[in-house]
Amino acid sequence: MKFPLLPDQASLGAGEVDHLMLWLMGVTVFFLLVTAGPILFFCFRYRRGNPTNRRIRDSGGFKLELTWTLIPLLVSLFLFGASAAIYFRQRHPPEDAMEIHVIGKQWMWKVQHPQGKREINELHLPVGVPVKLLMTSQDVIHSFFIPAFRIKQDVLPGWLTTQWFVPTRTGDFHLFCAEYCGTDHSRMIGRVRVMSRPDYEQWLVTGHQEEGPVLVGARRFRELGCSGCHAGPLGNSVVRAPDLNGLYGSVVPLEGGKMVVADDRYLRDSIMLPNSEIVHGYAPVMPSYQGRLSEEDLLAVIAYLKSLGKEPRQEGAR
Amino acid sequence: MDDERIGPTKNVRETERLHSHFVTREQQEDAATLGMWVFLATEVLFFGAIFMGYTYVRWSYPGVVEEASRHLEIVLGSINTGVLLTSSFIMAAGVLLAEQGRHRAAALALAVTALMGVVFLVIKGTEYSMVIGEGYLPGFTAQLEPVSRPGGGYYGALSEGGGPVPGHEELFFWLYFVMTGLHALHVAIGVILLAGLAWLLRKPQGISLNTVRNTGLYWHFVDLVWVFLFPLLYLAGHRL
Amino acid sequence: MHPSSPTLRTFAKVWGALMVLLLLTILASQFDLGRLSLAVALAIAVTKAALIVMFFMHVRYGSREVLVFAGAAYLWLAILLVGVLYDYASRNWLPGR
Amino acid sequence: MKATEETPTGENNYLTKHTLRSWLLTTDHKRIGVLYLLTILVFFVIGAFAAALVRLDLVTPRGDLLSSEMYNRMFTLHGVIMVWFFLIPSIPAVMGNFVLPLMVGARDVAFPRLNLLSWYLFITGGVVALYAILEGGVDTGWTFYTPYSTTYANPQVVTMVAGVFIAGFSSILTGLNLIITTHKLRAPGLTWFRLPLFVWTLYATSLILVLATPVLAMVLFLIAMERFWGIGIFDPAQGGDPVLFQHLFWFYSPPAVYIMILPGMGVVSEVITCFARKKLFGYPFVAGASVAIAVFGFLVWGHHMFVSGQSIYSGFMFSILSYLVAIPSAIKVFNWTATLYKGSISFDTPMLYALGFLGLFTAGGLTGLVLAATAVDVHVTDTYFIVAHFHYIMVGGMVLAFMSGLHFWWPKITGRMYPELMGRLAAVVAFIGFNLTFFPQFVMGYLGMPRRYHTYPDEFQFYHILSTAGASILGVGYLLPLVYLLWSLKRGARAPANPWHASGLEWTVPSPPPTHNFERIPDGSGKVYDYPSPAAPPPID
Ligand code: HEA
Ligand code: HEA
Ligand code: HEC
Ligand code: CUA
Ligand SMILES: [Cu+2]
Repeated sequence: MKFPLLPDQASLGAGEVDHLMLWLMGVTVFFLLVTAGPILFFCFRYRRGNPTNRRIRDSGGFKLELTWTLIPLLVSLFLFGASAAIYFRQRHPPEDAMEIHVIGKQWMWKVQHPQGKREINELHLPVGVPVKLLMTSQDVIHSFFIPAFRIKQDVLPGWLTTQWFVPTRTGDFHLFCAEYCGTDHSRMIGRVRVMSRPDYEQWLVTGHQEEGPVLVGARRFRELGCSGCHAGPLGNSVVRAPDLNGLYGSVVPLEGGKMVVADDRYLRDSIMLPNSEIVHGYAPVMPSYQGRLSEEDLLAVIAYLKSLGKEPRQEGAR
Repeated sequence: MDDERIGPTKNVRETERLHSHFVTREQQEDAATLGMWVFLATEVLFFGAIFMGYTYVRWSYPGVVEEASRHLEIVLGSINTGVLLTSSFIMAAGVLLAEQGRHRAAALALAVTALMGVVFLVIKGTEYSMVIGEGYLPGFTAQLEPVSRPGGGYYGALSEGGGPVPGHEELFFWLYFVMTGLHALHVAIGVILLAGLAWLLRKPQGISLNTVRNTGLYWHFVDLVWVFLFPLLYLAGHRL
Repeated sequence: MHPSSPTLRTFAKVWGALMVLLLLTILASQFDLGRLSLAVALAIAVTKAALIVMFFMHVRYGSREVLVFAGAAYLWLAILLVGVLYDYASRNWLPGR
Repeated sequence: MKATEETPTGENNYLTKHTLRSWLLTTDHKRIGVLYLLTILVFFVIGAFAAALVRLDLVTPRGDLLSSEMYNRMFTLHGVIMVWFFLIPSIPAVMGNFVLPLMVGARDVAFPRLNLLSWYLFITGGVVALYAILEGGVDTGWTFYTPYSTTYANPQVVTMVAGVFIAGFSSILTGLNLIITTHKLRAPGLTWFRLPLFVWTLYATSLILVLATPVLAMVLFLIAMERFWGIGIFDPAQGGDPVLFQHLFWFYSPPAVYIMILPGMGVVSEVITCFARKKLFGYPFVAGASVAIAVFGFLVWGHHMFVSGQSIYSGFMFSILSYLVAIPSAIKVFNWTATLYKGSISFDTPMLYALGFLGLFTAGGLTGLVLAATAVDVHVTDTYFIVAHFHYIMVGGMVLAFMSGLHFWWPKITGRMYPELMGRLAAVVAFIGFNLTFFPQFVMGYLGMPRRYHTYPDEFQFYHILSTAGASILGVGYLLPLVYLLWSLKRGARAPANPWHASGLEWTVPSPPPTHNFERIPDGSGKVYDYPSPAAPPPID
């Protein structure tokens, strides 16, 4: 029977987390020693019947109190700072990360790669490439957890959440669903297979081929009538709707004075809940697409919107 | 000095029964009053949680709330606010009268307060039926039994099932019904309490003064909740 | 028992003030003051509430303990509202959550 | 606080009347305490039975004992029962009810009838919750996360939620009673800073009970509304927000976990001072820390939501606040340690449990610091690391404190002594079994073993087997007291009024206390923890 002590370390961030964990363990052991040590010693030394000096000098109680308030306080602040810095990095994907779509449903993970390749309960990754997961759920809350990468993020219905990592080692690792989601929660597991880059390219072109999400998104954009209003700067549309070119990542002024960054969440909400954030200077006439767009299509449309302005505009969008 | 406080416990004087575990009447009354306040503190947080729900909806869909709010019966709502505020005044007066020993006048004040509570409830009921009549009772187009939604996911299933159109006005109307409904329940309880007290107060020593006071506190609290409900629900969107 | 006791006249004045405030809030709500609308509505509601608590509920005449418990309830409510709103407000601060 | 003339036991104590009616209609705080004791023990047995099934099932990676549905219902049952029907009422409703009025020199709690009502609500809530099990069981976990609980789980969720809702009101009433009793019924001369620490911690606990439980009540109510009518406030499909549910639930729950530790801290303060024969070191600091924990406990809820989709800035805020709430706990631990210094320490059963509490609470609390570190929590959240963290505090801390208090006040409650040797043996067995059960869970949690998993990859089996082995030892550690305490009811030696030579007003009355506690309301102006200098030898029995 195996009894591993530490999990595999297979991503860029994993080392950092383990390092912090080491510090935390140090603090834990240290404080356990400074409490348990004296307790055991006093219990022995001052056990009843043991003749020993018990006379107490009236010594500085207040100073003592101050010491054991301040030291933990400082230690705490240090731990907070160290962890917050890592947390911040964990939550901010680099701009150039490869984007993989993940949809959770009871009880499986559906994955689509940018080139269109799909898989279920498996995640093939090229080693050394920053990867960002764009995730949503079709039913309840799940959580995408790869212990070897030390990452986890809840996946919510009606939300887009993201997480990112850079795999550093080839091999097979566990993929777990970490948020309780019903009967087969414990079977919503899978395998992460990190491969060398050539192997990954090879794997992408084997088996069943599909269109990439950007292409699908472009088609949906037309079919759903988005292009009727959002016709681009040169378009000749009846309704005045904002130009979506280069929208992703820009700062959008909203009606009411708020400014928001057009991130994944913003794009999603703009389509599903157009009423919640109105772009300044436009009428709230955009219909909600809730109920008309499946999770997959939604992710595809968003992928398409993000491609606008990055690449030369696709003809299909017209 | 201590001996005065420790006196024999069976010595029950006047109308108010001194329970055996209290030493003085004042102690007993203070305990009851403070108890009432602590209870009201729990009520604040009970309602507070649903005010949080309201805050979420207003924060996320300000336009929706404004729009939906226009469909409530602002006139009835305003009248009801007046009724409740006035009843609170009469209640306060009733307590004052009871303190001065004018038990009949106090009984009358309490009865009027209860009556105004009833008026409030009647108006509320009218308002409900009007709002429902206009078709704003949400949800009943939706399924009562939760169904699992195979395959389609959240968005897919909704369009197929032909369920409610998600414009989020629903959220507002739900909040309206749940918040005012819970409030109305509190009013109803208050009415019953007040009516009972008014009845007992007919007799000079029918009920202890402190009970009247504490019931008054409860009534004012119910009023207080409404003071916030009214502008948040009814006045969110009535603009010229 | 208590230092100063309320009188019917004070209560009547308070009632008058409440009625005025009620009219005021209805009136104010009819104008679009932008984001100020909510602030005004809430300010008036808080004033009304304060009048009721202080006078009708005798907090002005009562003990400090009562004031503490009444205050605590609202403080705790504020903690809840602020904590959650902080989350909602800060979600858009930077791309990605 | 000199002992009043000791009236002979036997004739006229609170246990004298035997009719069922006299128990079911009692308003005596002592009897209600005993009623609570009996009921929470029943619930503990049910919760422990579920734990035993969970542990046995996890021996094999495939989960051969139970089906997945069954497993999920079992851990939900275990969590719900243990939290709301055992641990929360454990010390406050049993010992709080029994001891607190005695400690403050009162004849009863402020509102005895409400107190009885609270017990009936508790029973009703419990029966409703158990009915939910019979009806088919609930499998949401004790956290009832939406939209699973509102849309996908089976309809018994509503029944279960109703049970917890009702029990919540019983908690509120208990809290209210204890607060008012402490404010208004203290004996003359008994100022706040002369109160035993147990009273302080119960006061802090009650504050939380009263201010946090109503939020839970409303959340549960909204779940039911969502179930019945789909009001949608937590449902993203209708524009609601599932994370709002988490905010509201956790607004209640972290304060609630302090409900589940503060009373334990109080018991331990009483026991340590008594068996070290010293006054508590840094009394005002420990008292203040109790209230600080209660207040700060309300500011940390987001630390359960670091990966939930909450904004990272919220994450930062809740992380630092979680660190701040640890400081008062640290103050307490250090003051207890300092209390032992130059004491005259004896190792009776309550003291053994209290020492166990010190170690295990500290260990569990320190792992809480690991969880408060956002970056690490991302990895360990929803794994067995969490399970280990909270069992260290709740079982290693609070349950041991409960046992400590139970043994400490057993003579007062029943008028009988328990067999000391058996007591010490059980304490040691429980300590060993406990560590064997839950320490391996830390390791497997960091390895990535997710919680609420019915089946798991083979590499975790070794740790699961260790844990189950530990649980059987721990089980023995619980069964032993059950047996010898029952035995002592009939056969135990008669207890004197103050078997431990402890200070405190509750020891000035006979064991078991007379119905009205005090002949005359005692004088409370004596010093708290007024033990004779530890340098002097203790009085002999
Ligand atoms: C009685 C119950 C109890 C108590 C007292 C605590 C106390 C603490 N808890 Fe725990 N906790 C739970 C019960 C409890 N917890 C439960 C049930 C869950 C899981 C819920 C679920 O998901 O089902 C949980 C989960 C939980 C999480 C979320 C994990 C996750 O799901 O991702 C976090 C994160 O911050 C946390 C932190 C803390 C901290 C910082 C303390 C602190 O208060 C601890 C303070 C104590 C000490 C620190 C030890 C003594 C101090 C010293 C010896 C001095 C040294 C100190 C310093 C350097 C500061 N707890
Ligand atoms: C509040 C108090 C409390 C208490 C006292 C306990 C006590 C115990 N708990 Fe519990 N536990 C929780 C609160 C508590 N727990 C909560 C809140 C959860 C989260 C639920 C959720 O996820 O929703 C949880 C979850 C939980 C899990 C995780 C389940 C999962 O995530 O899949 C496990 C697994 O080991 C566990 C084990 C135990 C054990 C072994 C004990 C032991 O202390 C019990 C010891 C008793 C016995 C073992 C029974 C008596 C003995 C016998 C009958 C002898 C024979 C026994 C054997 C052969 C094993 N608990
Ligand atoms: C009836 C016309 C109409 C249609 C059809 C329409 N939109 Fe819009 N859209 C608008 C208007 C007007 C706005 C600006 C007001 C607002 O924010 O709601 C807008 C705003 C947006 C924004 C935010 C733009 C910014 O600058 O911040 C996005 C993204 C968007 N739409 C995407 C889509 C997509 C994707 C579709 C199709 C699935 C779609 N729209 C269909 C009219 C439309
Ligand atoms: Cu999906 Cu758990
Ligand atoms: Cu917590």
